[in-house]
Amino acid sequence: MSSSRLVNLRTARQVKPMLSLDRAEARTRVINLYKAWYRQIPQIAIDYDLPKTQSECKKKLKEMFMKNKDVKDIRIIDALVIKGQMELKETVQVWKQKHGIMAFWAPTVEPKPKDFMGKFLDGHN
Amino acid sequence: MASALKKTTGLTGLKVCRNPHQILNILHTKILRCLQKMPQDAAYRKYTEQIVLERDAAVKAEASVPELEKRVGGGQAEELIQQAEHELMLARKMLEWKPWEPLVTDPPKNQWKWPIH
Amino acid sequence: MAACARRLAVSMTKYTSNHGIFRSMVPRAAGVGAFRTSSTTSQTDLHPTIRPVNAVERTTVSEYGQYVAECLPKYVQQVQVSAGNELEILIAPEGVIPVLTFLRDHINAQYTCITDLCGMDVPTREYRFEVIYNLLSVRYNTRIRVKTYTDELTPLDSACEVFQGANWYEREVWDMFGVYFSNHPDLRRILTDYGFEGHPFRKDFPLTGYVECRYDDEEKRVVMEPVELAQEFRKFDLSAPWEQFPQFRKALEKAEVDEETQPK
Amino acid sequence: MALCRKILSLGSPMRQLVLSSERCLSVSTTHHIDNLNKKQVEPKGVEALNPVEKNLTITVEGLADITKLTGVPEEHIKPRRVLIKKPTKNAMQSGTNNLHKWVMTFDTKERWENPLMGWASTADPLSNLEVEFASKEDAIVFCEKNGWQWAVQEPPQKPPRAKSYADNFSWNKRTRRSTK
Repeated sequence: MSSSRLVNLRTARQVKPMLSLDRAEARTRVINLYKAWYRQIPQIAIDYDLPKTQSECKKKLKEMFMKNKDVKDIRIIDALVIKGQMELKETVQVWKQKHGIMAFWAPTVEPKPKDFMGKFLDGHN
Repeated sequence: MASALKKTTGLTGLKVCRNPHQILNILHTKILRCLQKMPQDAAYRKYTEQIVLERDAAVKAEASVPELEKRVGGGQAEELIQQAEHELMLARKMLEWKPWEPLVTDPPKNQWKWPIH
Repeated sequence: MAACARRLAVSMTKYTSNHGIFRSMVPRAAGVGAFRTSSTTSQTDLHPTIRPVNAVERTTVSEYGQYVAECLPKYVQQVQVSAGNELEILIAPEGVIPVLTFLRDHINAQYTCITDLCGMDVPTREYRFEVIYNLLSVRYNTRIRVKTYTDELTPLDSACEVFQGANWYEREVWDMFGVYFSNHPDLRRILTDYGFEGHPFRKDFPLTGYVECRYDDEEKRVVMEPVELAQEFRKFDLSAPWEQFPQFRKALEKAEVDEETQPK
Repeated sequence: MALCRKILSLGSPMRQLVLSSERCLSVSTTHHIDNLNKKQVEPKGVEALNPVEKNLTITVEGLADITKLTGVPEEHIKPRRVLIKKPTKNAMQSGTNNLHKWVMTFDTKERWENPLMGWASTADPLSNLEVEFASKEDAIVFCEKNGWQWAVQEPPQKPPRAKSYADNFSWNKRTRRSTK
């Protein structure tokens, strides 16, 4: 019964859009958001007194966007844009604090060792 | 007499109305005119017409405001005006929404089932 | 008193009695008193802990539900009475604005106050979130509950244009469940911290969350790290093996007023 | 860029002043894209179009993969495996009303002994998570869209055991006990 549900969910279907009606529009939104973030970077760096250079910030920005480069569904792109927009507003209005911005870099989080020897020395598997 | 002496409705933001009969009459006519555009068998039209006609009859029959308020039983005359205004706005929106049409979406299976199993 | 209650009951059987159905329900203190006395005398003390069902109120409420369903057959999917006397209107997601506007503006409804708006997550359903609107009619001293459904990606119309008070409630639902409300004037987080990711009231969100904060001496600021529990939570199976409310289940089955919205 | 560098080099009161004017500017730039409902394709000059109001629909294909939206960190999506099963019955004479559902649990991850107190520590927030479903298919759909690998464990099917009181006295059924 519901395995047909899975099949139904895989086939093409009509849904309510979140914001954009086609991929081109969704793409425009993404690019606009990227530009808005990009323009704000100098200001953010001053506001939060970030110990990062602007090129590092820009690199991080690009990285954050490229994380989602494989998203195809228009609605998911829109949802991500909405969340990114909200985050931008929080950042620009200085509602966030410094640690909220620095969390993007997470300097204190040590990457988990991947090879056998590293894991062995780390004491965890 | 009583209405002439009325200083306040006792409700914030609601001013005393000097000629409620006249205003109510206009509003009721407008509502009825709006309802005319709906299909005959629409339940919303039927019920609203009934309510409005009743109120309209009360407005025509009772010359004094307290009597009118007592007969309609929907609060003070000013509140009756407010209600009629809201109803008018609603009726106009209803023309756009056409809620008398058949159900727009059926719920998915088990959508309203509770508990889930 | 009892006679008064009976007379009220009779007048309630018609939708459009003199002043609309809800007029007869709670207009005077005497009427309310009559309800109470009749219900307590009719109830024997066999099950003192079970809340007595007020039959008169119940019929009134379900009839009013039918009235709403009749007026808005396009949007109302189902009408049910829960917990004895609480009216619930289950609507299609397209009908949020029309139904709420109808309930606010119609003379026989006048639910002018939104007491609450909340969400509910049931992951097993196709549309996993329920959004629930609780309304209060000050004029008739009655309450009504409107429910609709959505999922993570389907936007729901914001009720802000109908009820200003829905603004923060919708932000809360957005924040806690991740339901997106389109046309909301100011949709942003309200309870979680800035930079927080995820929606904590979802059933698949862990109790601990995914990150923890601490002050780092070297960085001289707060840092966020993946959560690490010095002592893992114990796993309790809190589900009761016995059926708790068989009465409730039976009542629900009986109470469901399946609305035939159109003659087929 | 140049402006910023200049600001940084200024003395502190001056910097405050410039910053405050800059603040207005920056907010207005966000405001520019604040209204998401506006259609953002510039050249056509299309006026604001609200798809939700116009009841428009779009076509999507494939299962919506919401992993990017849920806020679940990556280390808890790809490598995690989910077991979908029915709860086990309590071996005592308990009721069975809690067995009609399917639950989803995550695979066990590493635990270690806390060096100070000897507690069982873990870095897995999902170890205690259980989500209930009405059917296993629903659970599968849920896992699919959340990007978790899943496995279903069917409840064991025990053949019904024929029981008869008379068998206790049968001469060929091996039910007689001689050790009384």
